[in-house]
Amino acid sequence: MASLELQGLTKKYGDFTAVDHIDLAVRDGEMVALLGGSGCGKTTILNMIAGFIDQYEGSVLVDGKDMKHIPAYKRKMGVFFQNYALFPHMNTFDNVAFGLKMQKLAKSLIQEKVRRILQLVKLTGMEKRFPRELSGGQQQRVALARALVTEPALLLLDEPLSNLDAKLRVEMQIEIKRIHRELGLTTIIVTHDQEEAVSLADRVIVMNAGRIMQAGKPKEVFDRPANLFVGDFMGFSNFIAGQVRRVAGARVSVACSDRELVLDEADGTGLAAGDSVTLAIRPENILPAEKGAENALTGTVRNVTYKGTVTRLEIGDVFAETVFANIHESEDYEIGDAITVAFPSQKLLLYKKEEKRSE
Amino acid sequence: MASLELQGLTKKYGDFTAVDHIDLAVRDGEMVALLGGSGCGKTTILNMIAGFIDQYEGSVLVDGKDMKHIPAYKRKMGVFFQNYALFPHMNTFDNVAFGLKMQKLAKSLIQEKVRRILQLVKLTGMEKRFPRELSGGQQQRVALARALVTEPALLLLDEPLSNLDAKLRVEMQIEIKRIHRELGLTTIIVTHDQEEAVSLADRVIVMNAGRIMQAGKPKEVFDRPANLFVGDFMGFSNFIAGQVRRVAGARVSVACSDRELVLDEADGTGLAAGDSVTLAIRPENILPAEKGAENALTGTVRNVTYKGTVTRLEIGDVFAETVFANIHESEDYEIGDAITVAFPSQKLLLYKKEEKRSE
Amino acid sequence: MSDKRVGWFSTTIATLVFIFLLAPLAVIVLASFSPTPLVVFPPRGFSLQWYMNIFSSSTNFLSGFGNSVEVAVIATAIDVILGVTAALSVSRHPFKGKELLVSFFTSPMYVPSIAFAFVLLQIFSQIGSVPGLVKILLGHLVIIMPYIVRNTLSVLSGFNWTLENAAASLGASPLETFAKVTLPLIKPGVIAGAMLAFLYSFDEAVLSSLLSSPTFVTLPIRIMNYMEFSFDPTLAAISTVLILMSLLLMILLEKLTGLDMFLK
Amino acid sequence: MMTLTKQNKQLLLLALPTVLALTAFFVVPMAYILVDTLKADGTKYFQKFFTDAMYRGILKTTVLVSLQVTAISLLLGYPTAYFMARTRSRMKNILLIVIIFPFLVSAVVRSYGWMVILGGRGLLNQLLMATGLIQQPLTILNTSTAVIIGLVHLLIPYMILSITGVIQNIDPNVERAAYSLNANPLQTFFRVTLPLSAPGIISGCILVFTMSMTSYVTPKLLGGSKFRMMSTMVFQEVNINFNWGFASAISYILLFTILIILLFATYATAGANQRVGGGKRV
Amino acid sequence: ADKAPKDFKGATLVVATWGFTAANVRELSKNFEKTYNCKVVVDETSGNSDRLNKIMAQRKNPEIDVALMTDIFAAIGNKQGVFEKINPKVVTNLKHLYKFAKNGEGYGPCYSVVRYGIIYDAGMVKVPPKSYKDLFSGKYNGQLSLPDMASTAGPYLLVTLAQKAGGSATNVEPGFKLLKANKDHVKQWYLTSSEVQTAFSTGEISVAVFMDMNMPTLKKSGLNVKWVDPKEGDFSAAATINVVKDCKNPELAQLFVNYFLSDAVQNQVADRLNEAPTNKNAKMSAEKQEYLAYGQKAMNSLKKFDWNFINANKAAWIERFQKEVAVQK
Ligand SMILES: Nc1ncnc2c1ncn2[C@@H]1O[C@H](COP(=O)(O)OP(=O)(O)OP(=O)(O)O)[C@@H](O)[C@H]1O
Ligand SMILES: Nc1ncnc2c1ncn2[C@@H]1O[C@H](COP(=O)(O)OP(=O)(O)OP(=O)(O)O)[C@@H](O)[C@H]1O
Ligand SMILES: NCCCCNCCCN
Ligand SMILES: [Mg+2]
Ligand SMILES: [Mg+2]
Repeated sequence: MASLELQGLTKKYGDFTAVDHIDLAVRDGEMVALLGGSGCGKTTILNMIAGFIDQYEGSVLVDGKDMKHIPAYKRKMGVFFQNYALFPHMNTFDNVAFGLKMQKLAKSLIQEKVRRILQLVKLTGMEKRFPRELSGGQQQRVALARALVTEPALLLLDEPLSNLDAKLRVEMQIEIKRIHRELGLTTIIVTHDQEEAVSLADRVIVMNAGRIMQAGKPKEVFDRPANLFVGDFMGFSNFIAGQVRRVAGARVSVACSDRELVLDEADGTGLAAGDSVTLAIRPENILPAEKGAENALTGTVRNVTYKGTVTRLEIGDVFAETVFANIHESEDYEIGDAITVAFPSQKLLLYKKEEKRSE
Repeated sequence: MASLELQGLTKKYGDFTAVDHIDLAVRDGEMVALLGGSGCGKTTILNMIAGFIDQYEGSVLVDGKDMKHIPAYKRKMGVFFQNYALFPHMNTFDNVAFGLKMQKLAKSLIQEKVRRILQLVKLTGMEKRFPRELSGGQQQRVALARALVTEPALLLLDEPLSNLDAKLRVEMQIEIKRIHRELGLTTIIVTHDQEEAVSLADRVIVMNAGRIMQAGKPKEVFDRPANLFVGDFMGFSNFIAGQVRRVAGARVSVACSDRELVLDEADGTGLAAGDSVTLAIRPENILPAEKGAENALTGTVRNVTYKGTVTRLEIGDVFAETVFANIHESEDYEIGDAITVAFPSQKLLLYKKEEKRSE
Repeated sequence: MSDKRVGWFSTTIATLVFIFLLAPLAVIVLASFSPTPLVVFPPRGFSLQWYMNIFSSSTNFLSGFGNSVEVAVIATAIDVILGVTAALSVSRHPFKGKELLVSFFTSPMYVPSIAFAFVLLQIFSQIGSVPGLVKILLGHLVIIMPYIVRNTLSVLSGFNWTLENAAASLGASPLETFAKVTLPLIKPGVIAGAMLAFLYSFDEAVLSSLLSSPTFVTLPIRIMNYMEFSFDPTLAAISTVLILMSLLLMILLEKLTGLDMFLK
Repeated sequence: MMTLTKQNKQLLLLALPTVLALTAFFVVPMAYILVDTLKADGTKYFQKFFTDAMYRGILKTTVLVSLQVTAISLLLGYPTAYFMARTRSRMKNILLIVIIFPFLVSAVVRSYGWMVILGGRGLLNQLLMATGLIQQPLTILNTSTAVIIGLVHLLIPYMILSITGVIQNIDPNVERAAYSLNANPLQTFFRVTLPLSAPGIISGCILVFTMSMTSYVTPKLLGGSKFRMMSTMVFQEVNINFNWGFASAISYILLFTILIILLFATYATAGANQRVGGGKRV
Repeated sequence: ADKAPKDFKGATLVVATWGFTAANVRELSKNFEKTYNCKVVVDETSGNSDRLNKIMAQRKNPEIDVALMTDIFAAIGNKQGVFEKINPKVVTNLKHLYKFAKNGEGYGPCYSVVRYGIIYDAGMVKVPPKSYKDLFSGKYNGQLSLPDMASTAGPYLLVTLAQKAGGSATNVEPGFKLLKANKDHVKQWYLTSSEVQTAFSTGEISVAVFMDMNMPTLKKSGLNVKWVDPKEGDFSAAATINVVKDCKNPELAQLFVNYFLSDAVQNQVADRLNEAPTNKNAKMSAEKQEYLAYGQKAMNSLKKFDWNFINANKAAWIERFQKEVAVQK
């Protein structure tokens, strides 16, 4: 129903560049997740797409048409605002029905649609409440219902589920996904929840300081971050400095603090023995192992944090860097214990030295 | 520095009871996490503790003293508001410095304290920005800094990290934890993030519809939910109806849809063969297994969702109920595949039939 | 005056309204330079004689001006306190009888000044000798109250009361909360009300003329007296001077404070 | 509506000095004289007023003119206030001063300005005849039209200032939300902006209406002797006929008329005022 | 008169007058202050009615000692008992006044007088009116400005017209008929003199029944205005000087009245106040004589009215006037 293209989109506030030459094409019916640190420009991008900011550089094209002179109300985009922006003088029903009334739908149809969407966001019975009489999460769901109920061709959602508990959140994710699929709505969703991003979106965009760092399929971005910044952001909390020992096609071995790790499926192109590299691995990919297994190394437990489904261990004496491992086993670890963990060779990522990691 | 006790705390809005006879004692220096569905009354409880709601039943005691007639400003509680409540006419610095100025601290000291806390929440350089010039997450951090900087004996945090990305969120969690420990602040934190709750808090309170459903150590609540509601809320997404076959101390075997599961460490007291029960297990505790292993059953993959570190499988043909499993292996599953999964006997929880699960 | 943010409709109406507001004033400014005592349009020549008249001791405009400023400043200062506290007291929580109380605070507006002036005149006459300043001041205190209450109420209606909670949680006493949080945010309404009240008092003639004493006369009375007989452009000259003075004052204030005090 | 809570009562204490001041300096004197009037003349003058078609007609004229003045001030004042609240024009401060300019000019002098403009050979007629729009000069001065023009000029600043502050406080995202839901600027205005500015509108209308009801100088000077409003009659009884009793009676009739109309208006707009506010983020 | 004047050291005499005359009254009082070693404070309470209302309201605590006031208003005050009778033993200058200036009942006398007549703009009017009756000849329709019944001169005009049309001072019915018949021809019923001045200057009107004292202002503005003494005679509005009953300085007040009627002060009335003095000995410049009443003959031709009759009927006349003549538009 609608494709979207951003060309060199840029927004400056005085000297400060909030959004910096964003190029992005969103296919009709695609769901794109926008990820990025706080203040990296996500909301600003949505505001420009929706037509709320009129001074910017570059262009926003919908179905190939430049939106520059199309006012917001003619763009027919559904927007969920990060701060909800509920109409304070309208109750839940009227807030949600607003867009439908603008479409001049029949009263009975409006009532039916509102009833259904409120059921979906689990707010049945709250129709008469005003925003100030609702809890934070309830307000958020009213705003979500309001944005979804009109089934806009282009949907912009700015952290729509941030104030919901895990269970409700998953339920809402499923509903958003279902609506998206059934109606083929082109959707951009801003979220700080990576799991949400990868499970909802067809494509994930990771931003930093106004720029796109990586855009790709969820699995790609999640498993193969294009650079150290994205890796760090996507939860590769372990970064280990090393030097290439041997390159044999996709199999590379790297010396890290006088130990050696072997990588499978690494991109060996342009790598030579002696190159300085950084290896990255997720804490949840480090597994307890038997001594002598591939990439199994022994260290000392420095700290143990219970985190529900996993236990987070800080392990020293492996490399110069502390290793963080999220262990699933219910076995009890204690500080000072010796522990052997494996760094699965397919889970290790390799980055050449010059790439920077920090923001 | 401050202990807190709630006795029969109740808040009604007309006919609707938002908070329903809450009894809770928070020890000096304890950090308690308040968990519960959207609209269950968390914010309302904090508002009563802080002294913002003056019509309520029951009492709030701080260090044994009834707060009924103590106005909010004399209670010296640090509050983080779910909707931030930043002062729109003050820039970041002035927002954060407000509490310190009220304490009449020396100017240089105020500057130093603000500088340090802003560094901590990573907002150095934003001192002069007004709230409307900050992104959602930045606003949230200003509000957090404002609540923390005065080092109040009692700290009430209402979803302080909901708008931050995963990485920043963990960093902030660590800072909150550190400040809490170093200063021994008694803290109540509302969060919808279970991992946050269990990794931060000394105790977790799970609420529903204004009441406390379970209060206990994180591990307790997370691993041994007191009832089906808490289990469901804490992520035990699989509920399997069954009938007790045999009880042998802590070892119970249960028939579920013509298959049989064995439980270790179950509380067999009062159970007899033939009793109707419900078994619960987390998706992440269901593991791919060899046929013939204990509690290993074979079914068909119905749906596969990539969720980053795990892959969520919907498995049919095991019980009448669909089984959800979060599988860690990177192996690829496809819809229609046959799959054998084990239900580890120590990870299965058993609930007697009469307990209700839904809200 | 064009601004994309606003739209042509409001811009056009606003432009027309400003022309409408200024038109009679422009006439008055022009008239003040008329060479003849009765102004003819278009004026035949140019003269500053009426401006000299303002300062002549026989018209006594200067002392009247001083007295007017004195009354208006004191009355406005007291009423800002009384009016804002009154508005605050009824705004935060809804309660039965709120509208009634608001009507009470604004009731002096519902009575013609002459009627109230007369009532006061009779009362004061029974009390005995009360200084003119006090009589006029008390009268003005009452009649300008509604403007401050009304304007404060309307900004308070959109006030986010959570902010007061936030301030309280940070240890700000009610007074500090008011001074540092509430007041700065409702300032536009308070200033608007205070401005209207001040100007109302400054311009009030009916009540003042009945309550004035031989030794205390305000500018509007002097103007009225002057006008009773001669309608020469001296009054136009005074008006022009007042307009100019306020313009300078505002520009000065803006330069000094660096921000627009009314419109944030 | 809630019953008074403790906090509420404490807050109400804040109003005590105001209540006392108004009671002492306004209510008590007014009531005292009312009682005096009733004691001296009974309801004689009230009866006179209501049995005489001329006086009833004047009351009707007063109400009608005030309603027209209020409506025009609102229709012109609202867009102006909107402009003031939303423009980033550098002239904003100047415009603000312009709005309060008229107050610096005594109502009498201002009326003089209007006489020059609206007179039979006034500037307006000269302009219209020069442009050929009219052949015969229009009679505007000494008609209700002139009075309405003068009163709007006098009172529209109250409307503008009352509304501007309220519009400024509306969260811009709320209007954006309406746009995103396909509401055109007009719909957004009528369904979102306007209802949210209701407190300012109500306040402005009350100010303008009551001031118009009690106005004296403008109707006298621009309406001439064939145009009379309630205050004209009060002045006449006080200053020409020295009939204080009748003057009081007319004043109280005016006061009660205003109160009744306001009561009615308050009832009609109760919802609008209450719904607004609260629950919003910075 | 031979005795040395009494010393009133420390006394403050409050004299209430029109705002626009305040400066001149202050000026005129200088010698009085010197003579009696007292202070004269001038209270400028704009109109007659404001002054009278103030005095009536302050019966119990008079703030004012001496009040200057138009005759017809003073008559109300006399009737209401707020003024003291004049003591002829102190106010010896009474004897120099024209007869009409003395109050029959012994209340405050007139110290000056202004005439109402017809003023027209010769630039606009070809054939000037000669009498009040001429005003309604049809030639001046739409250009007329007449006093409203609620103004000081309104009832005078009514009575004058009534007498001309077959009525009398006590039968005003014919006057009302005449006004009613011509109501649509009158452009302006004025209440204050400034309205007339403005209307002249904007060309709204060209003929008015107006006061002589306004001539200089109109002339100075370049208007070619002319004065007509109507055939029916001029009617006058005289200014009286009154002592407030139970005032704080009764003795000094009487002395002030006497002082105000003295030749020395009366000689200055025409120049300072632009009104005609009522002391027979008073001199007047030729320039003033052009439009102010001067000399026995002029003074005798001034029409007299029965103020008490007018005052008793004024309210009813106003009401009738508003219902039948200046009908609400
Ligand atoms: N003024 C009010 N009138 C009626 N009901 C109210 C009012 N304020 C809150 N409620 C209701 O009280 C309940 C508790 O609200 P509260 O804000 O405490 O929830 P919460 O647990 O903080 O939820 P969330 O996680 O969504 O923020 C909600 O169901 C809400 O709808
Ligand atoms: N009016 C303004 N003036 C100056 N800087 C601004 C203004 N508005 C936004 N910014 C800055 O622009 C940057 C981008 O803001 P934006 O709201 O798009 O961030 P975001 O990616 O949505 O962040 P978050 O996840 O915290 O909501 C931020 O650093 C913010 O501080
Ligand atoms: N300067 C504004 C004049 C407004 C008119 N009067 C209202 C009467 C109040 N009692
Ligand atoms: Mg954002
Ligand atoms: Mg909440």
